[in-house]
Amino acid sequence: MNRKTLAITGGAILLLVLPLLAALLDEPYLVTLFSRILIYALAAVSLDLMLGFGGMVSLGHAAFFGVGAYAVCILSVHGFEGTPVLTWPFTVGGHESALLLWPLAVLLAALAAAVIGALSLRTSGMHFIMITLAFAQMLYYFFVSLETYGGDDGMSLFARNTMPGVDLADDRQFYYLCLAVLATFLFLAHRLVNSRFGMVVRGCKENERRMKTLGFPTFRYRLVCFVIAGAGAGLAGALITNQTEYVSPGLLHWTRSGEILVMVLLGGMGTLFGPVLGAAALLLMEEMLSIYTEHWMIYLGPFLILVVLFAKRGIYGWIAGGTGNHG
Amino acid sequence: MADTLLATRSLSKRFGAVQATKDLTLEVAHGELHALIGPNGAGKTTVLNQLSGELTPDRGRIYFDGRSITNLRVHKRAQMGLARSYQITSVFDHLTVRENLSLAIQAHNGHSFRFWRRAGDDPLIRGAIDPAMARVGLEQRSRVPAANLSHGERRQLEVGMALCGRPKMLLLDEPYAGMGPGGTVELTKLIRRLKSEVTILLVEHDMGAVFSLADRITVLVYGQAIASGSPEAIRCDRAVRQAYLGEGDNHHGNAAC
Amino acid sequence: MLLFVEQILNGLQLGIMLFLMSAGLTLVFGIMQVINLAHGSFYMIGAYVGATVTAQTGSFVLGCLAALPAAALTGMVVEILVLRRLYERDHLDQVLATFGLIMFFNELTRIVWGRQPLFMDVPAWLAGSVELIPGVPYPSYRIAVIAVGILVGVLLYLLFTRTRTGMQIRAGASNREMAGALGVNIRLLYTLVFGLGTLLAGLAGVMAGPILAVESGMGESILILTFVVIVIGGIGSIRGALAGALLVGLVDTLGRAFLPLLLRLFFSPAYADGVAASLASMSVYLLMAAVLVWRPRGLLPAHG
Amino acid sequence: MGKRLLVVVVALAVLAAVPVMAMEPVKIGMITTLSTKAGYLGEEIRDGFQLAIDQEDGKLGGVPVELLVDDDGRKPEKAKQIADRFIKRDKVKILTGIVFSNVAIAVVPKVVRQDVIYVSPNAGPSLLAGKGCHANYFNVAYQNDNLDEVVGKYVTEAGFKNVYLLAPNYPAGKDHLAGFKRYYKGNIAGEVYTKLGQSDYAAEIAALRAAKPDAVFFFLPGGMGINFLKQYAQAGLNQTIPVFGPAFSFDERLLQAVKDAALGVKNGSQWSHDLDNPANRQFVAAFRKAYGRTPTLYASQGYDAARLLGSALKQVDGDVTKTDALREAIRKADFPTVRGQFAFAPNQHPVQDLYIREVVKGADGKYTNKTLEAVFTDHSNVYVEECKMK
Repeated sequence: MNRKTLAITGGAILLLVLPLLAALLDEPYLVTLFSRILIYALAAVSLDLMLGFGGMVSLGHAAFFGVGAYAVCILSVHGFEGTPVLTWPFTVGGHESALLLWPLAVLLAALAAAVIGALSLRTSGMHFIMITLAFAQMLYYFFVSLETYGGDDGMSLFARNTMPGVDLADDRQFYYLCLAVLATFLFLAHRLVNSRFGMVVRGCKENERRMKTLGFPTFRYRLVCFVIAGAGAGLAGALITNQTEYVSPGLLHWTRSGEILVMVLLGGMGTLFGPVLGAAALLLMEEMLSIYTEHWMIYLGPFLILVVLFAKRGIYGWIAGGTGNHG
Repeated sequence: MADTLLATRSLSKRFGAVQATKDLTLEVAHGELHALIGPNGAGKTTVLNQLSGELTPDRGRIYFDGRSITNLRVHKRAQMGLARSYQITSVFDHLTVRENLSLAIQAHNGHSFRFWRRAGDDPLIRGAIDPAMARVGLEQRSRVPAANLSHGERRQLEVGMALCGRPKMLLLDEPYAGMGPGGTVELTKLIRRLKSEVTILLVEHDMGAVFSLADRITVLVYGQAIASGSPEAIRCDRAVRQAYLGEGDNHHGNAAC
Repeated sequence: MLLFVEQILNGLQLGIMLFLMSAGLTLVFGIMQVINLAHGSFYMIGAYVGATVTAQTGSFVLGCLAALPAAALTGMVVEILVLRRLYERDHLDQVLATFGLIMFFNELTRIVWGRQPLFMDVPAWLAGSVELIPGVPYPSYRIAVIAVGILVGVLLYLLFTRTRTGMQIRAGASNREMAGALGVNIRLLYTLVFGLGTLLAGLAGVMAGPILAVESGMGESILILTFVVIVIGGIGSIRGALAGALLVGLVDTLGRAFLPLLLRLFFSPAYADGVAASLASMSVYLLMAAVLVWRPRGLLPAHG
Repeated sequence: MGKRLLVVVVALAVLAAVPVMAMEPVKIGMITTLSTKAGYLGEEIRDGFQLAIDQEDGKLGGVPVELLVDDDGRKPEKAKQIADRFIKRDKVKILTGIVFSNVAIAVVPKVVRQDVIYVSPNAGPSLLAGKGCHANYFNVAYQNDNLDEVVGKYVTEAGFKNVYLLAPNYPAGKDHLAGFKRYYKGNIAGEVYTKLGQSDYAAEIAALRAAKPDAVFFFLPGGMGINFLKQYAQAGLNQTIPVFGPAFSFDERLLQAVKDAALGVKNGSQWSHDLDNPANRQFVAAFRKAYGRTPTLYASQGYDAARLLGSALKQVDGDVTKTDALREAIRKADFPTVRGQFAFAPNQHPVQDLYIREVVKGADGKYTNKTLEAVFTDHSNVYVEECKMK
C-alpha cells in the first residue's frame, strides 16, 4: 500500500514544515489558518471514530465541541478576574493553566456525551441522527440563554491559557502544540481502532444483531465509543477557544455539526487521515474562494456534489486508494 | 428435567392476527441433536428467535441449563452458552475470516474494553484462532474478506464463529438452505462431528439430512407441535403425514410403518 | 379564554404550514429513502418565483401557478442530475450532496434576485380578517392556508389509496426491484415522486410568501422544524407528518404564548421572561427527544 | 495572488512618473456581512464607502487607497480570521465594515490591541462604548441605544402611557429595549423576548392584542422585522395600535419588502435621505446615479466613514504608520458629514442630532421615510463615564 503511506508521510512532512514555509513566503497568516485546520481536523477525526468506525451518524457532534470550548473560556475568564465560578455547593475558582483546564474540558464533554449518548443510542438510523441534533440544539439554546457569559453575543477570552514550557500566545508554538495534539490523538485512535474494543465497535457497525448473538453487550461498547468521540471533540473545543480567544453559541449550532460531518465525508469516512484532508480541503477552499469572489458558495456547493458523485470514498480514498475501515 | 438442557413451557407469540407460536412445550436433552421441522410458515424461525432472545414471547417460559432465561437479554443468553446461526448467513462482510473468528473468540474471553493492544496480538485470542479455523476447514482463506467467500464457506464460517465460545447448545437455522450436493455432504460430516461436542437444535427442510442426523424430531405446524419423538416414530405418525404430506389413510409407499 | 382559543388557532395554522413542508419531505424520504437537506431550497424557489410573478402580474393566483411548476421542474432536474446516482449510496452521501445543493441554491438566489428580501403581499381578496369566533378577528389569509393544507392532505390521501400511480409509488417504496420487475418504470416514477415532493415544498413557499420574509436562506430555518416533524410523526408516513406537524405547531405556539405567564408564577418577571424565551425555543427539541426516547420509531411509523 | 501583484506593479509604475513622493496606496480592510439573509446591509455599507472613493477617483483626502472587502457571513469566528489575514498578510492598518454587534465584540478588542485603527460604520455595542472602549476604536454611526432613546423620548412626549415592548432574546435585544426605557416615562404593558430568527409571530401578536397597549415599540432587525410587520398588519392592528421602532427595520430597501404594512410607522434615526444639507443632497444624488436606488442609513454611515478617513489621511499625508497622528486626525472629525454636524464624544462615539421619521408612500410609488422633527440635538451616549480611554 505504498500510495497510502506516501500520502500520509507527505501530509505529515508538509504540516511539520508549514511554519517555515509560511515564513519563507512571508505569509505568517498561514500559521493561524493551519492551526484552525488542525483543530477542526481533530474534531473531524473524533467524529469519524464514531461515524466511520462505529456507524453512528451524529448531527450534534458540535455540542461537545462547544461544551469543551465554553468550559475552558468560562474558567479562564474567572481565573483572569479572580472571581469564583461556583459558590453554591463548593467554591470553584477560575484557572488559566491549560494542564488543568483542558483535561477538565475533555471530562465535561465526555460527561455530556455519556448523558446524550445513553438516551440517543436507544434509537437508530434517521431517528438517531435527529435525536443527536435535538440534544445539540438544546445545548445551543442553553448557552444562548447564559446571559452572564454573553449569551448569543459570545464571550472573549482575555488571554490564552498558560502551559509550562510553551507560550501559547506565540502562534508558531501554538501551531506545533495543535499538531502534536492531533498527531497523538491520531496515534491513539489508530491503536484504539485495531484493539479488541475497536474490533467490537467495527463489528457493531457491520452487523449489530450478529454481535449480540455472539454475546456482546453492544449498547455499552457503542456508548463508550460515543463518549470517546465526544471527549475528542471537547479537546478540540478547548483548543479553538485558545485559537480564536472567543466563544459563541454558534460553535454548537447544527450547521457547525454539519460542517464537521462534511469534513469527514469529504475527506473519506472510515479512515483516520481522511477527515484531516477533509478539514483542510473545506477550510482552505472556503478561505481561498472568498478572497477571489463574494459568491464563493456557488463554487463550493457543486464541488461537494462532484466529490460525492465521483470520488466514492472521499479525497483520501481517491489519493490513497484501497478500502477504508482500517485506518 | 435434570437431563434436559433446554425446555419451553406453553410458549406463545402472536403477531397481530397471526398466532406464530401456540402453547409450544419443547425439550432438548444434553448431547442430543433435536430437529424441528415443519412446512413453510410453521413458525420455526420465530421459535428460534424467542430462544435466542431476539423476540420476547407473549406467554410461557424458557429454561436453559436449569435457569429461566425467558426475559434474559440476547447477549447474556449467548454468554451462557446458547449460540445460533441464521437462515441468511450473518457474518461481517468487510472483515476477513480471521477477524470474524477473532471477534467471536473475543466474546467469550473477558471484556473487550481493552483499548491499546492490537486484537490479534492478545494471547487469549491468538492461541484460539488457528484451531477454530482448522475446525471449519478455512485455514487457507484466513486473509479473505467474508464477502468474497463462497456460499458454503460463509456457512462454515458462521458455524465456526458460533462454536468459538464453546457453546453448550447450538441453534442451527436451515444450514442446508441453498447448499449444493458437495456442500451438503461436507456439512453433514461437520454436524456429525459436532454432535459429540454440543447439543444441537436443528431447524431444516432437507429431510435426508434430518432423518440421518436427528436423535429426536418435533414437527411444528401453524406454531403448534403436533408430534415429537424418534425419527422412526415421526415417519409413521398419522398426524404428521396428514399435515405435512397431505396424505390421508392410505399407507402406500412406506413399508417400514 | 378567547386568547387561548386564538393561540390554538395560531398553533394549528403553523402546524398546517409545517405539514405542507413535511408532506413533501417525508414522501421523498419514505419512498425513495433519500435524505434531502435541500428541501428548504425548493421552498425558497417557490417563494421567490411566486413573489416575482405576483409582483409583475399583480395576481397572487398567477404567482402560485408559476411557483408550483418552477419548484417541481427544478426538483426533477436535480433528481435526474444528482440524486438519481445516489439511490444505492449511503445516506451520508445524500447528506453531503444535498448540503452542496443548499449552498448552490442560496448563492444562486443572491446572484439572480440580489441580496434584498422580496416583497409579497396578501392578495386583496384575502386581506381582511374574519370573526370565526366572536371577538377574535382572525386573518382570513391564515384561514386560507389552513384550508389549502387540509385540501392537500385529502388529495395526497386519495392519490395514495385510490389511484394506480399511488399504488405503484407504494409498491416502489416497499420493494424497488420487485416493482421494477412488474413493469413499473421506477426511474420515471422516482422523478415524478421527487417532483411532487418539491412541488409541495414550492406550494408551502408561495403560501408563506405573504406572511414571512422572502429572503435567501429562508429555507434552512424551516428545514430543521420540518425534519423534527417527520421524525416525530414517523418517517415516510403522510399521516405521521400531519400528526407531527400539528403537534409541533401547537407546542411551539403555546410554548411561546403561555410559558412566560406560567413561569411568572414562580420567578420574578425579568428572570421568568429570559428563561421562558430560551425554554420556548427549546420546547420543540425537548418534544422530539421525549418522543424518540419513548417511541424510537416515531408516533405513526409508515410500514409496521 | 497574481492579480493583486499586477495591480501593485501598475500603481507603482504610474506613481513613478509622478514627481510626488511615490505612495503605495493605503489599504483599508472592510469585513462586512455580504451573505446570509442580512447580506444587503453589508452591500449598502460597501457601496456607500466605495462611492466616496469613486468620487475622488481612487483616493480619499487626496491619498490613493485600496479597499479590500471580504464577507464574514455573520460569523464572529470568520470575521476574526479575515481580520487576521488583513493585518498579517495585507499589512492593513485601518479596518471597518462590521454590521453586527456580536461580530464587533469578537473582533474589535483584539484588533485595536495590534495598533490597528477600527472605524465602525454600524455596530455600536454598549460594551465597546463603555468598559471595552479603546483609543483605536471609533464609531461613526451611533451607539446602539441612541436610536431607541430618541423614540423613547418622542413616545413620552406624544403622550403614550402604556407601551408593549418586543425584541429578540439576545444581548443586543436587551440593550435596545434598555435604551428605550431610559427615556420613556410611561407604563410597560408587556416586555416579550422572542426566539432569534423567529418567523411566525402570531402567538406574540395575540398576546399583544390581549394586553391592549396604546403603542408598541419593537426592535426586530432584518427578516424578523419584516415577518412581524406583515403579520401585525394582517391582524389589522396597524390601524388601531401605532408601532414605533429604531431605524433598523425601516431602511429604504427593507420598506420595499414590507410596503404598506409599515405605512405611518414612526422610527428614530440619526440620518434620513431628505436631511437638508449640501453634503447630504450631493451624496443622495450621487448614490442614486451610481446605484439606481435611494441610499439607506447604512450607506450614509459607510460614506461618512470613508470621508472621515479621507480627512484624517489628508492630515497625515497618507502615512498610516504613525498611528498616534492618524488617531488625532480622526478624532478631529473635520469632514463634511451628511448629517449636518458631527463630533466625537470622549469615548469616540458620535455626538449628533437624532430625528423621528415617518414611513410614507413617495410620489414615485416607492415607500420611504420623511423626517418629522429633531428630538435630540448633539446627543451623546450614556457610556461615556464608564469608558476610561486607554
